Amino acid sequence: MHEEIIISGFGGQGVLFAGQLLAYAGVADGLHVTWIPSYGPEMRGGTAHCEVVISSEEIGSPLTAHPTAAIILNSPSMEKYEPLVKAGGLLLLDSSLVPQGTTRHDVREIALPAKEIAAEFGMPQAANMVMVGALAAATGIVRLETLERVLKLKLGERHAGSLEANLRALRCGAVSAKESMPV
Amino acid sequence: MHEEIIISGFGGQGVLFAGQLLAYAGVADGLHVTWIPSYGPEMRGGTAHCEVVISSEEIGSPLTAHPTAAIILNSPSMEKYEPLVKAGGLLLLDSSLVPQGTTRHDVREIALPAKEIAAEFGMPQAANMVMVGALAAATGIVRLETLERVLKLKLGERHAGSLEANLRALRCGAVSAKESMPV
Amino acid sequence: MRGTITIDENRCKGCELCTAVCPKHLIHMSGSFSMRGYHPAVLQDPELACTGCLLCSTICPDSAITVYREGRAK
Amino acid sequence: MRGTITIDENRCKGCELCTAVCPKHLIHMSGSFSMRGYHPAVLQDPELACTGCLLCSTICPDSAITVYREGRAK
Amino acid sequence: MTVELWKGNEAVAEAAVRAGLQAYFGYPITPQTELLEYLAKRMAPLGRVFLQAESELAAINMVYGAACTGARVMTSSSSPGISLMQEGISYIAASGVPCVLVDMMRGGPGLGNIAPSQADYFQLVKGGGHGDYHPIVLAPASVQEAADLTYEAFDIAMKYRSVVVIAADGAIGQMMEPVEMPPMRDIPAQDLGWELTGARGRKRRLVTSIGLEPTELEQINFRVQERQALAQENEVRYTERWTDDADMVVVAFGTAARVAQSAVREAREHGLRVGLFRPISLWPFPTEQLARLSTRVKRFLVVEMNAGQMVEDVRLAVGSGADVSFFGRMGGFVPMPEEILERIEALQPVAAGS
Amino acid sequence: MTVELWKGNEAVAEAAVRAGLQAYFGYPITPQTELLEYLAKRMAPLGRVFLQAESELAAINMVYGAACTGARVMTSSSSPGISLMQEGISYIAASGVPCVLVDMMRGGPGLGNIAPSQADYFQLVKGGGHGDYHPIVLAPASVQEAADLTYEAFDIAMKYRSVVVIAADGAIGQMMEPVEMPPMRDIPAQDLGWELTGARGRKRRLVTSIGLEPTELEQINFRVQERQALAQENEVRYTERWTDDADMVVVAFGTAARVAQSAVREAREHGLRVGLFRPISLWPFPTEQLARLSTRVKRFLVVEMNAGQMVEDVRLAVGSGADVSFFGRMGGFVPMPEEILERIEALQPVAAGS
Amino acid sequence: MLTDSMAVVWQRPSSLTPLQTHYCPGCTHGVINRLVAEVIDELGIRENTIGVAAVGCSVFAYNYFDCDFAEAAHGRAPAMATGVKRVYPDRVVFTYQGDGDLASIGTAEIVHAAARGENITVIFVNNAVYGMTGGQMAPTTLPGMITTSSPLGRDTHMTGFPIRMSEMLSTLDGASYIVRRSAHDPGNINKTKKAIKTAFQAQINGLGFSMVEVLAACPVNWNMTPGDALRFVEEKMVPYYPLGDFKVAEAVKNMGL
Amino acid sequence: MLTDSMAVVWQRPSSLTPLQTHYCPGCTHGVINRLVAEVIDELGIRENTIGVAAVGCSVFAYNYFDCDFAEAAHGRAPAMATGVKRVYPDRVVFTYQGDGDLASIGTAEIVHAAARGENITVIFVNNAVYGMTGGQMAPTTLPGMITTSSPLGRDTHMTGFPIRMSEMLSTLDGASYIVRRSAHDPGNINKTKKAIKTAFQAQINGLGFSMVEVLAACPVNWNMTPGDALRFVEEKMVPYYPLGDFKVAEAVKNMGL
Ligand SMILES: Cc1ncc(C[n+]2csc(CCOP(=O)(O)OP(=O)(O)O)c2C)c(N)n1
Ligand SMILES: Cc1ncc(C[n+]2csc(CCOP(=O)(O)OP(=O)(O)O)c2C)c(N)n1
Ligand code: SF4
Ligand code: SF4
Ligand code: SF4
Ligand code: SF4
Repeated sequence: MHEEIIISGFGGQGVLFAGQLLAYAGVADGLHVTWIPSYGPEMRGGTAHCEVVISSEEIGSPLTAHPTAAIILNSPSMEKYEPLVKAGGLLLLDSSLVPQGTTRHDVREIALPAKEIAAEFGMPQAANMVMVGALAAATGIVRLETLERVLKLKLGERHAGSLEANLRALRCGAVSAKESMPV
Repeated sequence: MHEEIIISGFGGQGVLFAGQLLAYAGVADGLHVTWIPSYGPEMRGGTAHCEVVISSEEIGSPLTAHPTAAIILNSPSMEKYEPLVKAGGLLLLDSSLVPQGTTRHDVREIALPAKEIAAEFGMPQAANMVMVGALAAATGIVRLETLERVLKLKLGERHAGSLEANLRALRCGAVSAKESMPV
Repeated sequence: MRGTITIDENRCKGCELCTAVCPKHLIHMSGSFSMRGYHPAVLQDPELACTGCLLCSTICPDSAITVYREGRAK
Repeated sequence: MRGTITIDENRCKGCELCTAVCPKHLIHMSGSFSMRGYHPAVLQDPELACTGCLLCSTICPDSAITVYREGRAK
Repeated sequence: MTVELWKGNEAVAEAAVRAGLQAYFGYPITPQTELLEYLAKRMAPLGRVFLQAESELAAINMVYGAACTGARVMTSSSSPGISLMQEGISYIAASGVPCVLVDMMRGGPGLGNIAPSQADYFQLVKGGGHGDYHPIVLAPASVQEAADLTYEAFDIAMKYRSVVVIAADGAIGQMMEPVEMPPMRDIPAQDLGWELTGARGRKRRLVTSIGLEPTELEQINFRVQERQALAQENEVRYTERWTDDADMVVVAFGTAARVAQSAVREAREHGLRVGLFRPISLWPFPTEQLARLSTRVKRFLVVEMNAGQMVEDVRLAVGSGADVSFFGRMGGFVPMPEEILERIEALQPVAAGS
Repeated sequence: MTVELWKGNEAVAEAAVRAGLQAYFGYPITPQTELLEYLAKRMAPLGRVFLQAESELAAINMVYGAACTGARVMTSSSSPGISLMQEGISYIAASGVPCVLVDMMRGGPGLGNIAPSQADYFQLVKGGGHGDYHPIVLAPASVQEAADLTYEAFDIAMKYRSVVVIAADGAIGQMMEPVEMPPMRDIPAQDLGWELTGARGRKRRLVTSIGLEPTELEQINFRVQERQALAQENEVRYTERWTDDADMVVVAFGTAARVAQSAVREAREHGLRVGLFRPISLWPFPTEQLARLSTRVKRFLVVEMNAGQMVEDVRLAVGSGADVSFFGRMGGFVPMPEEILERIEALQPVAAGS
Repeated sequence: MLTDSMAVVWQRPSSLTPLQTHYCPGCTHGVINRLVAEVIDELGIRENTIGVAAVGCSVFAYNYFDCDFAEAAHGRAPAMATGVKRVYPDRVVFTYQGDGDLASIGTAEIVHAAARGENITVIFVNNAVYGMTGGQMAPTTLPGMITTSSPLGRDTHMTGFPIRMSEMLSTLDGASYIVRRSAHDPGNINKTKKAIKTAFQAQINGLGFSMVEVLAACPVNWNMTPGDALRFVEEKMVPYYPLGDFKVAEAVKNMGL
Repeated sequence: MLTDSMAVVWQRPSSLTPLQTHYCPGCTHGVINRLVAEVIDELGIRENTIGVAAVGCSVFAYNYFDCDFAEAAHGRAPAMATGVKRVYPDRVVFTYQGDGDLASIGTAEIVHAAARGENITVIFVNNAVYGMTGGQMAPTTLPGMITTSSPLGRDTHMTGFPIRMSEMLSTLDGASYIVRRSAHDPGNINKTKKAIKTAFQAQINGLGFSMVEVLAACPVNWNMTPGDALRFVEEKMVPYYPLGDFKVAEAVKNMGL
């Protein structure tokens, strides 16, 4: 098992936290993980991204030129990362924010209106969780239960209020991803 | 022909100039020469010294641990350099300032009351020239004529007034050295 | 004096500073994203109240605003 | 007040500053060299004029001067 | 013991705190800044010293001062900041006071960029300052190892009265990995015999790097050389993997070694008899170990994130009997496993079975 | 042409002036100070720039600024001052602007002393600053050669858009030797295509060392590497003496080489077949030339005024097929010919006749 | 509504390149960059000017000005500018530096450029933090101000007091024009521009070292909206860093600008 | 004539080691070294004091004081002292620096030590030249003064004006005691000593950064007799560098020394 995941969007969309959640879940599932954010003046442009590697083997580079999966939360990110995803890899789009679909035929695309889905629970910021849930379901790299457990742990103390909505977003993402997958 | 000469005394005794004169004469006589002064905070202590190497061969180190000749212009210098002179080497003392003679039997000692000699020409500061003249005579490393020519050149412009006394000091040193040498 | 402004949507970073300095409150933020991910400022001046006073262009950190005035060539 | 000084010949560097500050002109430079090559200062006070005023010891850069006074233990 | 995700910079900082760090002086620079920021939070509540210096130059000289007292002190920076510290490092080395220095290397030369790099190898390992000295240089390849080496670094610095450098890079500083943090240590006060504390009831002490007379300065140098010789005996660290039957070995350190390991693993899967040798101590360099290996292995590929620096030490170690190739990326690129694999395959046509 | 006695520091200064030096920035430090003092007198009457900077750090950055204009610029210092310049040198190297740097090395590490030393070899040759770069390093062994190399240094710096270092030491800086000064040159103004002059009638230009994206910075590095490769092809300098029939060769540079020559001459007189190889360019190092020599000669003795720095490059050059010994003095000692002779004799029992 | 009878009264100065800046939304660097460009335009010196960019958020300023530029090492811009200016005394040379750059690591270089009366112009942008590296404490950070390296607020007991660079540098005889302005509202922005123009003119007239300190906002690292950030400048920074002319040499006064 | 009834009223302070100094004849460093030693004696802090020597003629001061000492890199003594003091806030830490060291290469470190209100004492010996390296121009060299690097006299047009460090540093809120004294005659030497004592006492009381600038002579590099050199201090230096108290914090005044 080995996934190299890029999560990319604007600042404020919870990109970094989504990646950390995946990484924590990976650890909890007994896997090797690395997480690395964009850093330094790159942040300036208003974009944010991070790379997460989860693997059953020791991990080499925490950076990836060709992700096996990408969570794309805005159009500039789509432009940048669509061509980079590995053949056979997964493109996960928030279709509320990224209207254009992929033109590639060698990748799996799952487009979910994540922001809208999350908005249904009154928490559009939880769109990142929708995507994480979807990624987990689509790749199986970490278990949904683990994600939920870790999310409780991480949000537990300070953000208990938003926990329920985030959990629902996670689950909803997982379900939607499964639905949109060719069986 | 190869001489490694140390000249050492207090600041103000013309130690550095004496060395340069020898070096210039060496060049004029077609020899290889190096001249190097004591430098930096060492100067502080009020002492000054320089090392001159004159040789018919290319010169290795401009510094010498065991000079073949030493011109000694004060007592501290005597203490420091007397033991270092090479066996068979030459110790040239200004006996007006360095009362003690050498206790070594493996070096040639020439002790001249250089300051007094120079004072006779009304120029006690020319003691350094007495010593240089003596060294030239005793070692033959440079010719007296060359020294005189070079001295004229160097003093010529600015210090014409003192030239005559310095020339006499040179010559007098040479004569005295010859006299004091075992024939 | 009558004036108006144009705002370069590609330069505007949506900082909202111009909205605050406009004495006539003519500048508002767009609801939609620009290509660079900002909500750009737009002039809403139905009554042609803009005087071309230069306050917005002066405060704009991105030189996104060009200011025009009636009859007064620069 | 009667006083006197001693000058440590081995410390004195012959700078002559003490000679200039002594209000009684009691300090003079020796004609001979010290071991370190300086002409050291010496007190010449035949009339016991020194008051132990501390001026010489204050200006001396080498703390070469010790000052004494009559009857006054430190 | 619990495993937590730690960011490299913060893991190093926390490990230092647990190792008894008493004073930290630093200056912000990407990609090291979180280290400073973490300690800004962490030190004061423990009653320990945190101070942001006016520059790296000031920071290293504050470290120098604090180190003179025998305290456990540290500074951290990234490449350009390390260049500014070279004079200070030379002074510290000459004076024989211990300290720990972290370099989260970034792309150079010049202002360069903030991406990961290994191009400070020469400056750190050969001694980028004037005079004869080598800091002890330890290069972690993971966040866990960065924490562990930092934890040890203070004792090593004390033991050899040396500068110990943690030589990592932007990737290790910035990434999160699971870490088992070593426990908090209590550092008992001890009389080291040389530290400045005020000359109460003893003869005054002096920390200096001057030897005006060559004989004195030679003595200072002899002491430095002696301590270094001792470190060379005791502090060589490295790991080997798949080298037993290898007929070709990849040599790499730090982040480059992680990537190399992926490549070597894959090569193995392709049936190639390739091994990996990872120096952890860049100084003292595992010269003997590589030399021993080279009696058997005749092909080496050195992979670095620079134009070829450690490769010189590898060549010195294995001698001209073995063939040493180099692959490097400059400019802040972390090489990709595929690139390395390609080089391996180009150099290593012998499959395991054949 | 007349031969005059020149002090090394002043000879270097005068040679620079004659080579067209337009601007000098420096800071006093023994044993280099006379160079600065000489130019303080010499430059102003010629209408050229002399400025004493507030520090070596400022000096190298003034040099950086002046070099951006395409002017012929120089600074000089001695070991601790050179350490302070490392960041600046790295920036200059990355930006590809030419300049000349003189290092009159003194005893280190730390404040050390002011006696002659060669312990900055690593810092100068390997690149004491961060990132991948090598200055071109030229090591004179006499005052004449110091003047000659300085005279040439400016053209070399321009040609390779590189930092050129004159690597000498306190002995060469302080001593007087006979020198035939090269003639005064007129430097015609020329358009170099990159220098900053104000964007009159042309597109604006930029001198920078940034490449925020690794691809950009890699390009910068490729350019640096290309220029270096060119210098490696063209700028290797060395002298050989008595190597034709030698079965042992002493390798030394600068002042150490002078002393070694005395020792080798004496060894020859004793009938020993010893030669002398003197690298003049320390970077690019005469690697091939030594390698060629090592096909014949199997014993080398490297003599340096340090703990053993160039010896690594000699070992890299001659490979493990030859036996390389080292003799060095630290702390500001210039070795004596007798000491070297002793080592030669210990290593070289074969007399010429036998 | 733009009609045919309307004419442009303000547009991007031509000394700015068309590039979009990388500054955060609402960052005052954009304003101050522009003011410098306007002054260069108005003085007609674009082709005679060489800029020196410092390390900080404004590092890429060299991409925004349409004139020759060099990029300095962190803090060393005044030294680099000195190198340029000494070779070309008739070019207009300016540095553009942040407060971390100028008031912290580059203290020695700015003090000595001023003391030498180096005939350069310094634009000093004081936003009370290190912007580029993510908002650490600067020597100019206000007492009590929270930054990433003073998480409990700047503790003057441990870290001392902010440096008022203009006041400090104006003690130097070599400095000819040293003023502090602020960029927190249009009126002050206009005053800032006037000061920048005076500073450049002083250089052109050969009058020696000139510096304009501009109080500025770093909304991102202050964790404020751009609007709040400008209010912070006005309400907190100006009281600590009084606006005014700290040194105006007679010769500068006599320029009659 | 020394008689039995006489007692010592002044002798070498016991905080000076018996070593002979390497200073030139008539060098004021000797006087100022001694004053510091006297103050250390009088305050009884020898065993609690850690000195930091700077690079300059006073570099070997560490051999002359009978207390713990560290030797700093050129200009960095205040940073080094900061390191020592932060670890040992209850030790008395002082630096002893020349004007090349403090006002030139070490400008950033002294400014920031003062700005931080670092609780150390700085003895700043201003002799208007670089002594150690043979008399080059310092930032403190008087206009027109001939030095080995300003052979025609300091040209203010090319090299600017002397820096008055005390005045400059006293603009910093962190500094608590900054005064200038002179060592050119016994009266001024006594005042200097008093100031040094106040500075140390301020540190002992935890009041922050204190500095005593002492105008001094370098007869050798000025090419004067020691006597003439002191007259030069009085007649030329004092007018340019006025003696006085530039910053005396309330708390220092209240020490009532
Ligand atoms: C020698 C060195 N040290 C540190 C850095 C990291 N660094 C880059 S910009 C900066 C400070 C920026 O702050 P400031 O000067 O206030 O400018 P701003 O970004 O706020 O505009 C620092 C510390 C560097 N590039 N070089
Ligand atoms: C980095 C560095 N640069 C230069 C020097 C050389 N140097 C030694 S002392 C000194 C200046 C001394 O002048 P000052 O501080 O005024 O003290 P003084 O000797 O006059 O008492 C210099 C430049 C050095 N040791 N280190
Ligand atoms: S103590 Fe006073 S009177 Fe006595 S010698 Fe000294 S200066 Fe003169
Ligand atoms: S002041 Fe001191 S050193 Fe100078 S002459 Fe007098 S006793 Fe000697
Ligand atoms: S970090 Fe601050 S100073 Fe930098 S661009 Fe953003 S707002 Fe401006
Ligand atoms: S050179 Fe000057 S400062 Fe140095 S010891 Fe001599 S007189 Fe004193």
